[in-house]
Amino acid sequence: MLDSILFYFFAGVAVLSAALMVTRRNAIHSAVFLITTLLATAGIFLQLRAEFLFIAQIILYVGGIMVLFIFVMMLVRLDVALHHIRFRLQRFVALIVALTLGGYISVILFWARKLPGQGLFIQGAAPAERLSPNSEQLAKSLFSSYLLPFEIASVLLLVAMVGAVVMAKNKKGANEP
Amino acid sequence: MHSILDPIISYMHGDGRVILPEMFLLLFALGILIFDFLLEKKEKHLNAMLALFGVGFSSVGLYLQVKQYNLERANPIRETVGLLGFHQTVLVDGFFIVFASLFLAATALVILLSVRYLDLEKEQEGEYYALILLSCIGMMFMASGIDLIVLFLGLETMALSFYVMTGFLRANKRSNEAAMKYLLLGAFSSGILAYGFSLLYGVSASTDIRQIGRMLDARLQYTSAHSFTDWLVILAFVTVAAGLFFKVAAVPFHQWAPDVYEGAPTPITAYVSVASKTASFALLLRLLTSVFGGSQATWLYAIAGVAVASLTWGNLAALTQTNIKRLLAYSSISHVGYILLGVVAGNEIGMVGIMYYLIAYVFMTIGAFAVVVVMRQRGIIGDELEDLDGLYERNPAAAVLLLIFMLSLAGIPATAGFVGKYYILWSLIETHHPVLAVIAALYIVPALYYYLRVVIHAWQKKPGQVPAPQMSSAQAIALGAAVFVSLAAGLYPEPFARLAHYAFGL
Amino acid sequence: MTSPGYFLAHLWLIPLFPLITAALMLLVGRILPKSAVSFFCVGSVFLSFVHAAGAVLQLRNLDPRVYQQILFEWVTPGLMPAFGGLSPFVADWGYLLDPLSAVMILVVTGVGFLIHVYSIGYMGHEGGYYRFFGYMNLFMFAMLTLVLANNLLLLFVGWEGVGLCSYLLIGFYFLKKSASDAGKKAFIVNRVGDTGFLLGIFFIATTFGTIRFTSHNLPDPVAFAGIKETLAAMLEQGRLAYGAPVLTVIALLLFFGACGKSAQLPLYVWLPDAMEGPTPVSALIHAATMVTAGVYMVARMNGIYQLAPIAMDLVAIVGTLTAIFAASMAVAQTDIKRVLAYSTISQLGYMFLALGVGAFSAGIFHLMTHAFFKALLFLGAGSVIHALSGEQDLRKMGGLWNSIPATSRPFLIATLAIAGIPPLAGFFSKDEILGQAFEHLPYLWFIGLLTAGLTAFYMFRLLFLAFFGLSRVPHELEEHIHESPKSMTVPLAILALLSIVGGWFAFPVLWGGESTFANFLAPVFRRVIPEAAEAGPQTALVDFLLMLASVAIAVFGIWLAHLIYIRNPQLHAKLAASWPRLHKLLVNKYYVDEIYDALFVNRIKDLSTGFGLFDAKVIDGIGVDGSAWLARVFSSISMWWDKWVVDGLVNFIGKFTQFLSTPIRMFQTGVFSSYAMFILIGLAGLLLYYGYHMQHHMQELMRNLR
Amino acid sequence: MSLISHHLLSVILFTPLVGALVLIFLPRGSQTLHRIFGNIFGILGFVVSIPLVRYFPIGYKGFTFEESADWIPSIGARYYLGIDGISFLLVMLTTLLGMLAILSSWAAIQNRTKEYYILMLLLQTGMLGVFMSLDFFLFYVFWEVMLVPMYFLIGVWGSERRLYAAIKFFLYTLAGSVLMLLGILALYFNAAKATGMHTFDIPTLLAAVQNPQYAQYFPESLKVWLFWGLFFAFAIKVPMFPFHTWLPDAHTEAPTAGSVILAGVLLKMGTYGFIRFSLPLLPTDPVLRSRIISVLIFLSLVGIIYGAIVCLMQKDMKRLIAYSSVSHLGFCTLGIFALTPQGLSGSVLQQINHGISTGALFLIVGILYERRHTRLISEFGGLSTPMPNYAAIYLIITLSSLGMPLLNGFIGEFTILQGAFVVSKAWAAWGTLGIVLGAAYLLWLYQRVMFGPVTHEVNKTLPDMNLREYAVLIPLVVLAFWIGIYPKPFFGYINNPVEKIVHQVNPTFYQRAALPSLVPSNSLTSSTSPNSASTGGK
Amino acid sequence: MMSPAHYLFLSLALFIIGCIGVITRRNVIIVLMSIELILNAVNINLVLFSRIFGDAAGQVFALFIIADAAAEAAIGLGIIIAFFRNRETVMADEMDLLKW
Repeated sequence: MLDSILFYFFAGVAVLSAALMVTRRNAIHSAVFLITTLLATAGIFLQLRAEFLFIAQIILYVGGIMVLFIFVMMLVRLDVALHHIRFRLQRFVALIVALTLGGYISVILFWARKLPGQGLFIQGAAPAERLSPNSEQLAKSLFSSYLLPFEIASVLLLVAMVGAVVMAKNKKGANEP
Repeated sequence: MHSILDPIISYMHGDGRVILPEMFLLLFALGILIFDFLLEKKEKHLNAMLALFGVGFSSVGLYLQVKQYNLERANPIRETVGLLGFHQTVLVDGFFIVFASLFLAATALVILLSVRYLDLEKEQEGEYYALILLSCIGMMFMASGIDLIVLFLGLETMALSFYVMTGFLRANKRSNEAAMKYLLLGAFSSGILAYGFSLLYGVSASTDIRQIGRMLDARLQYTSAHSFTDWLVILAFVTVAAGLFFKVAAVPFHQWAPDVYEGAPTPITAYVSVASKTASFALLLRLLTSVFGGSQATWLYAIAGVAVASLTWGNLAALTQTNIKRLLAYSSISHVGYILLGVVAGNEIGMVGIMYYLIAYVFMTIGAFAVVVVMRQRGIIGDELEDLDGLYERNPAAAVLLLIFMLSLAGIPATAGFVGKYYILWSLIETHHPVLAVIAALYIVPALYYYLRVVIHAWQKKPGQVPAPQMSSAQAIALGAAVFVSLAAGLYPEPFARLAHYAFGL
Repeated sequence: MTSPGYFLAHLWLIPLFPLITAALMLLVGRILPKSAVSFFCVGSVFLSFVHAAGAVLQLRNLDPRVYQQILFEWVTPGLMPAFGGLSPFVADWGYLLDPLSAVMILVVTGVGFLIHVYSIGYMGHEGGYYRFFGYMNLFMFAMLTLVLANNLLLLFVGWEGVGLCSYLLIGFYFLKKSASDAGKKAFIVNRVGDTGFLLGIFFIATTFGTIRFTSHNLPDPVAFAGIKETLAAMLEQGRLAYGAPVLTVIALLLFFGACGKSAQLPLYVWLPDAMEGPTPVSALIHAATMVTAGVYMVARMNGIYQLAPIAMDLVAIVGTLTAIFAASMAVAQTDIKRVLAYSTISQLGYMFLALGVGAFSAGIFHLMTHAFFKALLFLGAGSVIHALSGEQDLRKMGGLWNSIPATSRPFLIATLAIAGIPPLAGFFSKDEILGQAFEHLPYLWFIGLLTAGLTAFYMFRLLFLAFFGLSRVPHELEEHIHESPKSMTVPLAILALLSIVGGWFAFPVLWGGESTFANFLAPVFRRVIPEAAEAGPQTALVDFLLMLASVAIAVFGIWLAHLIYIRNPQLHAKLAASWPRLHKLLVNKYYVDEIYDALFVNRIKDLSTGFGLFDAKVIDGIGVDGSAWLARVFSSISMWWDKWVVDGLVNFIGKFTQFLSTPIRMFQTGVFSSYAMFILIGLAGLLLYYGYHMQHHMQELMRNLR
Repeated sequence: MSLISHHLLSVILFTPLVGALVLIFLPRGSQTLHRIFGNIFGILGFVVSIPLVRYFPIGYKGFTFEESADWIPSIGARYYLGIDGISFLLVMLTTLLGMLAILSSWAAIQNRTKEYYILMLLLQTGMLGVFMSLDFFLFYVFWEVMLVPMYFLIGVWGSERRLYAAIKFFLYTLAGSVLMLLGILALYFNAAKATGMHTFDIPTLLAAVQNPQYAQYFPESLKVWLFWGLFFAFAIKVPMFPFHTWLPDAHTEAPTAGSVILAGVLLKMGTYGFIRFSLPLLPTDPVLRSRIISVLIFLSLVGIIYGAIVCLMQKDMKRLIAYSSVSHLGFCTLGIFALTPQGLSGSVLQQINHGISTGALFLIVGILYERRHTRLISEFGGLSTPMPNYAAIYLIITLSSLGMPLLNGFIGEFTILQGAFVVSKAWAAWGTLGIVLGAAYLLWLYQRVMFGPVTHEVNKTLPDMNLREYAVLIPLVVLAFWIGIYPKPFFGYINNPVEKIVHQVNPTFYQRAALPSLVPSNSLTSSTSPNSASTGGK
Repeated sequence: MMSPAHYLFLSLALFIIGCIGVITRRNVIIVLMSIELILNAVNINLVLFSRIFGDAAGQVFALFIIADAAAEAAIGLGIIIAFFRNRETVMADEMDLLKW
């Protein structure tokens, strides 16, 4: 019961703020609603007993990524572009396409429920109490089975770092204030 | 005797051996990033040297892997799939080896092409070469990974590097715009792909693609026996396919390609069109063969549809292009159509054909772009068809090379492109897809038309008042290598055919 | 086998002499002096004549009088199905001398020699002297090949060869457009006939398995089968019978070919125009020899014709109709050579009438006599023209009887001969034809008789207009009227002699003659099947009456001509005025040329234009308007349709797809969100398709499971 | 020496290529040097083919001078050369015309001489390869490779609309050949299924198709598809009626030598392909076969007549000759698809003839073009006066082209029509109509160009032919006479291979021979013996 | 916990909303954020499955996806800055130099 209340709460917040995020005109507002969504998702993670991810989501996403976003928004003076949002035909079409797709996938998922195990491989989830401590399990997995991805991720982040530096660097002489 | 090297040596005999080439690349990438600080502005091209060394060492590493793999293959007692490592998340087999050699070759060629180009663009920086090497690492993991996570991270490493490299000419609006579009669309498609991966994990409880494949087969058996439609798997397939089709630029997921090709620095255009596409095909093939192999009959026509659409769209759109890079972008879309037709055939010859086609495609496309790179001079971008006018008078060697690459791209015999198409058509005939074969064959004709447009500009138009493009020696080497393979794989295809067979352990 | 003698053994030399000189003339003739040209060319023809005469003499010693000589195998393209299974198709290069070809080579070389001699004088002042003689000798070669050929294909070589020489010689004055037009017309009309001939050859080849006339004198008659023998064998086995359709078809096709060459209805139109050529050419080619090739060919194939009664009748009818038709046209012509040309056509019609009624030897006999007197007429006309410095219009002649006696006397003889006045050559041959016609098809005889009267009329009209009455020659020419040189008048004299005595080879039996000529030719024209009830020999009385009738009508014709053109010179104008339509019709030659132009020539030209447009517009599309598509206009739908409909394959690929590529470009808007939308649409599409397909797949699997 | 004699075909094949390579290294500037070297290798290309004449066994049915080496073992493609009587003649025609074409362009080509000669020589190699290959893959490679130099010859050295013509030529022919590629693949694949061996070996493949043992692998429907698959490539190359429109453009715009090669050799590749590949693929089922044959014959006949009629309206000499090629090649295909020994023999001979006559016609027009730089008929007239020798040679070639006996064209046309006649009288009848029209347009052309008074002042001083032009044309004239007068040696080369083909393709033709003759042999003998009563004794 | 379908629908909803954001928003920063939303949806899936299977792989994957999202954001924002510097805009429909 509590589960379902929690779920519906988090899910409701997540979906609602996501919807607001994509519809708000003001980019800062959007960012705030995204943060709300991410926090709600973190709640879902917690409910799914992924404590480590819950923390990671809050720290990394909300604390790191979103700050970056807002920082950039400040930098690029979004207010100039705020005014002329027109609802054009293309957007209308786009919306229809997306919603159709969503509806279609929903139907698919709905039908998938008829499958044994709701279309998933294993019937019920393991009871919560039998789960080992999440962080430990994650760490074990991360440093044994998924050691290589871990290493690749470091390369990925290196790329991101180098890339961000390259991109943000002012070209010498070109646009020097 | 114990020495400090012992752990390294033992590592190299264990997990280390399966990522040897990647390790070298990473080392040199880091080396470049550090070394870059030490260099004067005029010496920045030494970074390229270093990067080439990296590729060289990586090749040596690859060669060591080849030797080990061959040894294991030759072992009569134990059936082997290849060199496994890291808890069976990477697999070094013929498939990887051939793809990795293609990546390395493409990387080396692109580095060679870049030096003078970056000089002209005044963007000679170490990060560029580092990113090239890093993206190559990503590609290699896309070919060697047999774990969804490895594959995804490899893909992202490659993709992120490409976003940056596309926008490397920061002062250039086109470059900015291309990078922006590439990034947004790429990230979007990665999201879709990730969604698909998550579903794959969901339906099989594993991230090992071999395990996933087995699971899907079991599910297929089960669902067909009970006449269910396995919608989750379908959804997973569709999202994964959409993500990958985006990366290979198949219609209707292709639209980033022309814009990015046009906006990116030309060597990077070559790299994107060649390496990124090849790597994505490596991934696609891995997934389609080992994950979705069992349900081939169900997705066959979907892929065929995409392939035909790519052929049609690519060829038709290319007809009216006036920008060579855009033209080649559309042409590369049509090439994707051909390669996907090989996937449709899906038999041994089809696979060999894809491999051969990719080998040919890498070299002829890089060659074609290399000519465009050569056209870049101070004050002239050189990527419009008019810029080619009278190339034959201005630089006959470049014109001849351009001709050869264009013919090869069109698939005229005695060039590599023909043999590639030949294999694809063969596989289609063999798997009884005559209609597809006819479509594929007939599209050679409009394709030739637009390739000829390029040739006409270079050979049959009068030159304007533009200086003769000069080839740097690095570019000459790159062009030489490209033309060598484009011709050799057409005149004496045997070694290349062997290579293509080798990729599939044949 | 005993040696057949020098001349027979060297039969192949007969056509070779003129060939050599022809080649010599055409290669190096330009640098030779005229005397050398005359020497070589006339000499070679003379040599041929000598050899021909020798060969004929030696032939008389053979029994049977057939000599065949195969030089080499010529066309050997492999097997074909024919009589008795497969047989190799072989055309030899071989010569056959039998009585028929003997007559022909004598006529050809004899008359040919005389005309060559005449040409020395006639062409003496013309440019291209060497060329003229080269062509003439080439013609001699071709004509001799034609008559000596031992098979149909080689005959066809000669056939085409004479056609070519005719083309070249008609167009000898190539600066005149009418001349080159006439040459072309002759060649093409002949070609039309040749289609029939060629098809006839094919029929013969596939029916008999051979195109050789006879296997006489050949080592292995089975391997070297001949038409004659095979035909006999097939008759014997009952595989062919009298009136067999295939034989009729062959006969008709060959006759169609003959119509072309021998200027019969409906293909005679080229011959009058052919008079554009130099007069000796008209004499040699268009009177004496070439035009009779058709007669020769039909006679040569008499074995088949005898078995094809329908074809025979048709030959006779066409011949007769041509005879009267051409004669009627000759009445109104004012060009001296054209009158003679129509007369030639008419006389050829007689020959075909003879062939058609089965009187082959009569036909050949008329061929021979006609060669004499018609050559004479032409040469005489040439002499007149020479005398008048090129004037050919009868209305501008007259009163030349005494000014050029060496021409006018022989001309009179020839005119009498052609009119059929005994005892000149024409009388005997024509009388024999009419006699035979009366026996077989009396109504044709009647037409033939009318024609004889017409012939006498128009020939004497010609004679009167040219040589008698008041001179209408323009004054500036009058002074220049001169007799021709000896080289021209001597041949005239010889031919005049021949025109008189030529007929005596076949003195009518009635007159106690022996019909030497017919007997000589008899082995060639032997009946293939003995006629069941041979009509009893005509009574002498009938023969006599017939003879009388033809003489009478000839005399009547002469009288009429005299009445109209001498006694009452104004009469013909009145006559013309009282029947204006008829006159106009005749003057305009029944408008046949115009009708042909309207029916065929112009239609083919229209077709050509139409096809050209079809190529350009339909198959090839708007290649002409290539710049339009280069401009890449965003065309309206109608334009698009136009292009599409009229566009062919290449331009379809080139342009239509290029057009298609334009809307494609509309999708490449450069706007990011539309790209992203495309990704979603693609995703949805894949999903839709896949789901749909999967469902079917499942159903199928289930069906299979059950 | 023995090395050369064993690899004679390779030597012939690669001599031009070597020439091209040598030319690459010549300096760009000196045109005379290019011309000299180009001509040396052009002549050399012909000279090395002369030993073939000496050593080729006349009447040999199968392939000889075979050479074989592994090329792409993984797909079974080999470097496999060999010629039979048919390809022997075509090879000789190619080397001869190649030499003459190169010789003819001495003065005509003034720019980019080096590239010109390189491309001519490359083209030569490509064409020879097509006729020599006994490996389908190799064949296809040569078939397509040759398009490239031809494209440039038209596109760079052609006249005003060269680009259009060149692209049209390339695309048109490519469209056909890609379908052929599919046909080849299907054949290859099914033969591999049947024999268990992947090979492109042409004799093996074609034998497999016809082997009744493998009938299940080659059902009739497949043969039909294969046939049509290959058909387009050849039909476009020939070109047969609705596929002919590239030809007038290409011929007209190409430089003289290009037109000569196009008409003389390239078109023959189509007919050669028909003979070598299409015929064995004909289905054996009589209904299917007759359906195919009737379509092809119909197209051939339409081509004959259509081509001839269109000629009549042409204003451009080269265009006219180009259309005449459509007509003449119609005869060739008519002969081929009559499926009789005569038809085929005639067709092969007519291919040679057409190469000689039409090649010569293009050379002749080229001579005028070189002097006046126009090809419009109306620009000429009365040229017999300033150029008598030219007129003579032109006349001979015209006559040869319109089928005058004692010249080559007649022998071919006659034989073809005879062969067609055996099958259907109507075919031959329509074919003869083409002969009439042929005379019409060729003579009309000749008349308009050569006869009459000289209408244009410029034409009055046109020089007659020079020595080089004689050297180019005389061999063709001699050949025209030779084939016309003594074609037996040519038939000697052709007949037996043709017989072999007909045996394979149309065995019913020979079954007629196997039937007991309706005529007792003795009756024939007796009735025709010289001693029989009917004809009298000897 | 709830039935898996609930979570799947939740993730789907976020995914679709993300997609809508990508295709309808002109502001590239918001587009980038929408993409983050999509990745977030993926994470819900992964964590869900990980929970069901009692297996850490899904969570590991999710972790890497967060890392990837961070990397993408970093580079994306870098490119946005570079773009803005040249063009003074971050509107997607003003990226129209490259078309056709």
